[in-house]
Amino acid sequence: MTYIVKPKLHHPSLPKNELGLTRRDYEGRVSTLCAGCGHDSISAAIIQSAWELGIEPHRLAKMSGIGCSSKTPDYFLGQSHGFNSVHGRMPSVLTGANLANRDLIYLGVSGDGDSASIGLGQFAHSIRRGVNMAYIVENNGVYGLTKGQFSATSDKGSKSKKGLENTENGIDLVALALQLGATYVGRSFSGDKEQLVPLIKGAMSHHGPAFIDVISPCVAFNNHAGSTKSFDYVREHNEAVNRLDVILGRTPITTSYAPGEVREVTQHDGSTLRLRKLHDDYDPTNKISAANYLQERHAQGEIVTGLLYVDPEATDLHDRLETTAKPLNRLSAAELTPGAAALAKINASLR
Amino acid sequence: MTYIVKPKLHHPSLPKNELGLTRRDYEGRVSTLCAGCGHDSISAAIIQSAWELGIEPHRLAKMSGIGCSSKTPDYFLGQSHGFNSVHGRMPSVLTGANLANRDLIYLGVSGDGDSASIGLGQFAHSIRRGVNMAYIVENNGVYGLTKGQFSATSDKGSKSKKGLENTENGIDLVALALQLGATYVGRSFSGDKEQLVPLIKGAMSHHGPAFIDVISPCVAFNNHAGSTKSFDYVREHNEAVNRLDVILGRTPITTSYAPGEVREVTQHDGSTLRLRKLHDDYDPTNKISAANYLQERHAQGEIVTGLLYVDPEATDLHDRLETTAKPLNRLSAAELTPGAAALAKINASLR
Amino acid sequence: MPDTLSDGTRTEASASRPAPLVAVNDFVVKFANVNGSGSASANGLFAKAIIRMGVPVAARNIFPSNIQGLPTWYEVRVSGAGHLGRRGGVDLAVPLNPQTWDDDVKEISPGGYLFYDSTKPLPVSKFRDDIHVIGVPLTAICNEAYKLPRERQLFKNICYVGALSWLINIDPPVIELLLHEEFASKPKLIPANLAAFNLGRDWAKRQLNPIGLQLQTSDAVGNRIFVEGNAAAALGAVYGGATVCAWYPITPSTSLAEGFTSYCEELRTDADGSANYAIVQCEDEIASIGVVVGAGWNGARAFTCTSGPGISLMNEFIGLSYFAEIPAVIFDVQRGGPSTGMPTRTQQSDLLLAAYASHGDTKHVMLLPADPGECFTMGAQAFDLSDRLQTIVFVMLDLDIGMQEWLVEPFQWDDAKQIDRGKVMTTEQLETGEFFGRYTDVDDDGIPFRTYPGTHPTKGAYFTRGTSRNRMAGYSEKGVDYQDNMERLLKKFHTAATLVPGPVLRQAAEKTRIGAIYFGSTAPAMHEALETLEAQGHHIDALRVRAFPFNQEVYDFITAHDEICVVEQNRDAQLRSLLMIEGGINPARLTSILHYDGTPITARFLIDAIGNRLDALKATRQVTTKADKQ
Amino acid sequence: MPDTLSDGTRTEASASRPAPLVAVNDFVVKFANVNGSGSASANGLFAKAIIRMGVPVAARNIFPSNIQGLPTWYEVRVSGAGHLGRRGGVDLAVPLNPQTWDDDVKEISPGGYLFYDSTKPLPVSKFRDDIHVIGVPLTAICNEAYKLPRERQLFKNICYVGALSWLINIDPPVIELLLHEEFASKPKLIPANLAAFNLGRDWAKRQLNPIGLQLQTSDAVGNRIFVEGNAAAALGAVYGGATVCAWYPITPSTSLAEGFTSYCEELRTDADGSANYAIVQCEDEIASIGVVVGAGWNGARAFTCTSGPGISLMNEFIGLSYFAEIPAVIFDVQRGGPSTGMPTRTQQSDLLLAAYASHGDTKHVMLLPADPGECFTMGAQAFDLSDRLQTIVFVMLDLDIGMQEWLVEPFQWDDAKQIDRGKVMTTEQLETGEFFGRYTDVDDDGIPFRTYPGTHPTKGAYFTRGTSRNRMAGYSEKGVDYQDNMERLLKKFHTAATLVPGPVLRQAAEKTRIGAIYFGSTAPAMHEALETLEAQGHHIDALRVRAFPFNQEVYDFITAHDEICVVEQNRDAQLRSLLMIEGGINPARLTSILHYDGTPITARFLIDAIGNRLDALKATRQVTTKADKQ
Ligand SMILES: Cc1ncc(C[n+]2csc(CCOP(=O)(O)OP(=O)(O)O)c2C)c(N)n1
Ligand SMILES: Cc1ncc(C[n+]2csc(CCOP(=O)(O)OP(=O)(O)O)c2C)c(N)n1
Ligand code: SF4
Ligand code: SF4
Ligand SMILES: [Mg+2]
Ligand SMILES: [Mg+2]
Repeated sequence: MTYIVKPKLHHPSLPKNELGLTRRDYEGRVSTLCAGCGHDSISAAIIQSAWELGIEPHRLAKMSGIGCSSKTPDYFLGQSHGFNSVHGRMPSVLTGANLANRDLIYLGVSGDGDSASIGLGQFAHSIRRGVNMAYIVENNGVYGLTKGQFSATSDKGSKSKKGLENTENGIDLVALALQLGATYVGRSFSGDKEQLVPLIKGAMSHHGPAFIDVISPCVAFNNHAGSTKSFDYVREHNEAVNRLDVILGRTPITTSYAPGEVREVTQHDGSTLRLRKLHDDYDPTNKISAANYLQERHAQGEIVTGLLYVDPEATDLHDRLETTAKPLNRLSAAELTPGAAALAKINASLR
Repeated sequence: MTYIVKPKLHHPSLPKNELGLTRRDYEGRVSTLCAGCGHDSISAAIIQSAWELGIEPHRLAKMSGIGCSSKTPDYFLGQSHGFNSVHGRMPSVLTGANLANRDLIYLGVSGDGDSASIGLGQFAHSIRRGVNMAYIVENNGVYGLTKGQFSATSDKGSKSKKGLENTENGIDLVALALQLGATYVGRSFSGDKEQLVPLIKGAMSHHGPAFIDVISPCVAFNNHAGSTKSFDYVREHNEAVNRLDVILGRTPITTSYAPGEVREVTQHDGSTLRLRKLHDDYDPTNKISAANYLQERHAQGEIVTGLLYVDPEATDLHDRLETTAKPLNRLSAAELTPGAAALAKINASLR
Repeated sequence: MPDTLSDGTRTEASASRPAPLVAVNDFVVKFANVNGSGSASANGLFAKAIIRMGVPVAARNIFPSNIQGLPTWYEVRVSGAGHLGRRGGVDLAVPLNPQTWDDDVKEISPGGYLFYDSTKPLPVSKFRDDIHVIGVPLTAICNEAYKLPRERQLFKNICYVGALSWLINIDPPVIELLLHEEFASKPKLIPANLAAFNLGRDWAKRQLNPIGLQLQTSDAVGNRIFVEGNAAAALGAVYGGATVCAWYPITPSTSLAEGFTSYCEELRTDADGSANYAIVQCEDEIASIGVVVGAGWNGARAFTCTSGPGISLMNEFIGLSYFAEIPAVIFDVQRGGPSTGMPTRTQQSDLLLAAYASHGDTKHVMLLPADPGECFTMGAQAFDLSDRLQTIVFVMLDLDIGMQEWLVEPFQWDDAKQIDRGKVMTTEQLETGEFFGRYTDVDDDGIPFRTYPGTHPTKGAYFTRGTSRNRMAGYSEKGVDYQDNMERLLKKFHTAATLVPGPVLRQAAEKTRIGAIYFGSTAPAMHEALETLEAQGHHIDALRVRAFPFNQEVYDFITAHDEICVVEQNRDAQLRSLLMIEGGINPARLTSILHYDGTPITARFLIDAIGNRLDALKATRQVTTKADKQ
Repeated sequence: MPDTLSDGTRTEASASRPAPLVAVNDFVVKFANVNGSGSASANGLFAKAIIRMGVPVAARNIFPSNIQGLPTWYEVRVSGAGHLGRRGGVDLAVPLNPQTWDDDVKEISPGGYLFYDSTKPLPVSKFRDDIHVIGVPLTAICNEAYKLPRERQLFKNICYVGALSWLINIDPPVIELLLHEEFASKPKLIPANLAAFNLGRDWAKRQLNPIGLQLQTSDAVGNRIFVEGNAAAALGAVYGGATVCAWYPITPSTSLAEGFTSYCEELRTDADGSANYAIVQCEDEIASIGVVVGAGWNGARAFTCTSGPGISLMNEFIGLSYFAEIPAVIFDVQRGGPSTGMPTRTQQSDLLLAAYASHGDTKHVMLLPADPGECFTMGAQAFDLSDRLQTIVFVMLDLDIGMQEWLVEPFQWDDAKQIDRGKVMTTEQLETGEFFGRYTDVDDDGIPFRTYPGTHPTKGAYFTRGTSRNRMAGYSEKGVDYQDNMERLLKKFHTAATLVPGPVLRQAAEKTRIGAIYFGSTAPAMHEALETLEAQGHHIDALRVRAFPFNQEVYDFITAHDEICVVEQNRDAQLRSLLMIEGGINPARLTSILHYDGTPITARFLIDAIGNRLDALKATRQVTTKADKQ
């Protein structure tokens, strides 16, 4: 696979971010996942991303469903409120939280069973509804917490640890997210932090439904030969279409690139997504051609990764509902209750 | 829109089919739907299809969810068992019925609310599981039975009867069905019986998950100007890619066509799908290019209809499960109960 | 007598024919129509006109689960005495739907009246000789007056209102006024409708005499309003400060969400058009309650409205709300169950499910409004209770309350009233280092403190989960932590019993050891029945229960009586079960009076059922419209 | 005494130190490990060895909701007398997990034994001076013997079994035999494991004397089998003729579906490899029950297995099965609720939900197996009942029965037994024109006839719906049709009470007015408690309820006693509620004995709770491990 040069920001010699916080301030409780579980690497990438973006931990809410993946919000951002809800329903819970207070950043963490099996409906509808969120699926192709049954993203023909072959068509969440109107779509690999961190940063600074499918091997139940979600398999078939840097509005753009090599997309919040192309024919702002490209490569057995689609003009559910700027959970009784006079009018209209 | 020449088979001068049954024998109770409802035309097309195929009515099972559309199985094939189950769950109920007896034909009738809103998950999973069925969605873009709220297939920007504009992305069930592995995918219009009947016949004779999205205007709540599911709108934007004849194995092929104009696909059961091309660049056996074509035309505001995809090599859930040929609901106690001797062995293994 | 009856025929007196019913401001009129035929507005006009004459009316629309072509009925109970429940029986029938003619005619009380469209003569066999028949050739009259089929159809409805206005003495000026109000926006329609009205009235005036059922202007209505429970509950939610509504359409709850939407557009929209609320029509009920729970967790007041099938689907989330202690409000507008059941019929049959919804040991708070007036007050109060108790609160309406217009006292609101957000730690409290343990019972009432996300940079964050945890919200699988938490939840439930609205007592004229317990839409019929029973010498203290858990007054009432009739509109005596389970009441003292065929309970049914019970004080376990062997 | 304890130290007698416990074939050993460390198989070997010596054992695995790294325990109750419930207390503790050391040591009964890895010395403060400490340097021994870390870790487990075998007298030959059986496929592992076993045994033999807890070969086990309830239920489903299984993974039910799968592969596969069954792992529980209902409607015997959260999600379909009368079987392997609760703990807290699941008036059949033996018989019987009654049947297991291995009598099957498909019209019956009305009560038992789709070309087809209908399955919104149907369903439920398995009576030695009612996994602890109480002079007639609805014997038993203790493993006394609701029992006569902290109930808890209750016959409503104020 094509590894990416470590971008400057990652250099460990920067112990504090602009808020004066260190990475430690973004950590959570000690993980209880299996040693080597891909999910723990994603937690680390989330910590890195939030730290680099200088997010105030308490201004972010962590939502999840049920599963090993859904346990992880307890293992990062300990100063953020977290909600480990019920299986497959994180999207609706996140939607409600977002409606209550549009000012926080909403990070949804889920698993492939949680989002593609029981939760497929909510996954799809939260995206088409345009909820402003960073939705990450930690995709290992199995139900980890219930000990390794195939999930809906497990590829047809992939073998279980017991040697059973999956006979059902695997669901490609990236293809569905595109189809359903996600305005920021990426795919990555838990083993590729350099690619993953900028993708998460971009998703967190995106205004609209941002979805990232992160292949995250389950070392306990799905990391054997014959599995299409094992570390080895993913490394061999990983095909990155671009590499991303997220540049916050404030940071000046220094490095210069050969023309054509770089594509810049400025988002609502002023942040800039700088994409270094790895495939000339790939345009991450053209949804239809992107979808087509993904299907063709998928048919070739490739796992296409990178920032696959972004719509810089994205809007969110609040824009569509024309919700007031002030968070709904902060409206005062005066703003909420029309009062006795208005009620008298209503009474009159009912006689 | 491009109207299709009435195929011979439709000629009313044939009062009885090979079983000696007339259309009347395929009718059901009197419809209680609104006069002019698109759904009633689909019921008529189903009656016509079953009659033309010479299906024994009692060898077909009618399954549905809840809604005006889901009421319709009561209005056709009165000699078939029918099951009007619960809202959005027809696919699982049909799957179970199919597992119990692989010898019947399963016709699933649903609505856009039933399949794309509450039922999206079951719609998706029944298709990826490969259930052998003819799945018809009577798509009017609204919840008819609950008086006209937008459904999930209602297009962004489409106007409600009260003038409200839909702000959510509409779900394209055809695109999803392709994505999820349906092996027979069509789209049609309740107002175009000539196109619809052969599509339904093809679906009923297909071995695998066959899906047809039938746009079926709701005259009570969604047939006004500004709606993208009204009779007028659909007529104007209907873009047929091909026209289909279904030829049963037995029937000899008589008429001759100019080379290239016709494409023939022979299915498992020996039936032949004869497709007359209306677009040279459209290949209904190439899933990826088909999907791409649909997306492009959809972006142009066109409603692409016809037989959009078919895989003649399709397999079904029973093939994957290697179920015995005899219907499970007919296995005898002897075939089901291993007996005391086998039990003694098991006991021994547990000491 | 001719072998068919036709125009204006008045059937002459016969041995068997009882004298015509005679009554002033006290009778029942029932219209039978086909749905989608436009009769609804005409029937509404009829009812509203009587109210405008100052005479109390209870109007009930009985409709099918269908959009067009099936039977509907509209029952207008006229009661100068102000009885707003169903009485039972029909004094004047207006059957305009051939499909249901036979049943409609059968229902008429002996001596009652049959008003019908006599355009084409009907065989005598279609009538009864113990009733009084009034034929008016509605179709003929309208076909003569109008060309367009649509017009003929529509105006026929106003036309029969005109004829009836003459027969029972409705003030024409009142009709004129109502038409002006209704068509204020399309004034062209006013004269047209008025003409149709007079068409019928004049024909009747020429051919017929007024009947024995007469209206007389009165002041019994006072300043009461005429409103549906769903609209009232929606308005209650607005006044209660609800900001997030997530819902999925289902009869009979749909109009509650739609009502909330229009009230918000009107009352909660800023000048610049921005909305101080968010309403999402979700993909299903599970998503709806999920959104509500998410919003409640994040400090907004949120609700969903649904009916039985929705409650069934919400079970898992209801358990999460209970166990993770997240405020949420559900309006359950009950319909006929089980399963899809009778979507357009009324019942009180979700009580048991709602009370103990979800797996494991759970108990939930329910409010039981009896009319649209209480839908408004409880609709607002539910949000205070839910925030205070940090748990789900059900408001249990039914189709009869939710979708029928009731005559109730005007809504009232005290501008001094404060919203109670319950126990929420502020930034200041956290800053000053006040103790915060998410699941710690600091006040010995079982209710812990919570924090809203985003309150403080370094304090007050906690992790919410549906799994067992300790008092500090840390994950724990220890039995002691689990049990400690479950006992606190039980204590909280007992606290709830002290906060919910208490029962309403209706004392008998004389001291008695006999009591009755009832709730919800049963109230008006029950009150009428109690009056009659009292007159018959049956003295009964009656208690209207308004919430679950039951507060002490309910148990005291039971202890204070030997024999208690529990009146419910369900098959399985669900309220009785709740009284036994929670109160440890001896079932032998609780007699069930059950009515559950989907039609609203009537005073006459109650008078019979309770009367019989009391006459023969046998210990039968249950009495229903038909014997029931449970 | 030294300030740290190390290898083989035997703490010498001290004033405060009670004499070492002495017992033969009657003690409790508890291992504490870390999950995923491979201790499970070693602990299993330990238990199995004792059984092979002919001494009855009850082994319980207490594990976390996690895959690797959290605490697990394995409790081995050795009982020559054959008591297979938990006794309570620990006589010999083997705490090998530092995370839980303190709690593990605290649990040891005074005079009991502590066996630990003494490789690195521990401060005295970590011990107690009222117990007897045995240190074995397990790590040191294995590090010396093995190079690879993995080997050192794995063999350490067998190594402590070796040491223990010397201390409590386990036959080495038995171990050898078991290792040969276990590693029959990989014989290389046999000597390796044997060596590790002897490594521990020899060290102990050199340094230590056997302790007071001793094993003696016996024949008390007889030909009993050692099996999990989930496997037994799965086998029951195979013998019951189930052909369709639709499921979704959830602890603790997963192994039931997996067991059904492997039994079917073994017993239901034709020579040509074709399957006489169909198993679908669905996308969720709603789809699972949907598949089951669809298959049941179409004449196959179908089931799903799940736990609390799944039941909550299935509520809507359960109501459809009840109202449309479609056979379906649900195995509910109960865990700690509410919500996600305690997924790896046991409870009996889904009773109330299952009994009345779904909105509207519903009542469902439940079977209540008490051990794997009944899981097999009831697992098969459920399908006959479900077909006969044409409704959903629940089989209520719990984690303690489902996921623990129990010693039970061998499974038995009578090859003469016929499958009862219930009332199904055949092609012949239809052909000969026999009357068929889908919802007509032809036999006055409330059970109508049905037809399978595809049976007859022109007769017997009907339309199934969850909406109200008449006796001929035609759509109807008429109140009389609805009520007629609901009353028949109630009658059918009463019929069910005559078909379900009756209760099992355990009479006291002397005539008594005191009774106890219990069910499910409580049985073995209850039996032990009853013996002890009897010895203490408390005579109690005990009735084990095996099904809902309750049949007459249950009510007769209650009437025959004045004071009845109802023993349950839930907080809210759910069985008691069902007895009150269905039987009209006066709650004052039913005292709840409740244990619900997620651990299996123990004999000692029951002896205390019931004993106290009887000693002071006060009318306290409930007794729990901690006072509970309900
Ligand atoms: C309603 C419900 N059904 C089933 C379960 C059991 N369960 C817990 S986690 C899980 C699957 C998790 O798989 P995935 O989302 O892929 O997460 P992973 O463990 O693989 O990271 C299941 C089925 C549950 N908790 N709730
Ligand atoms: C669980 C549940 N929720 C809601 C409803 C109410 N309901 C009945 S039909 C329907 C929508 C039907 O829409 P669609 O499937 O598009 O059918 P149409 O009437 O438009 O043909 C809804 C929401 C229900 N019956 N069950
Ligand atoms: S089981 Fe799999 S997914 Fe779960 S923690 Fe272990 S490795 Fe990770
Ligand atoms: S409401 Fe709409 S969908 Fe329903 S029957 Fe009428 S026209 Fe058809
Ligand atoms: Mg997974
Ligand atoms: Mg629709």
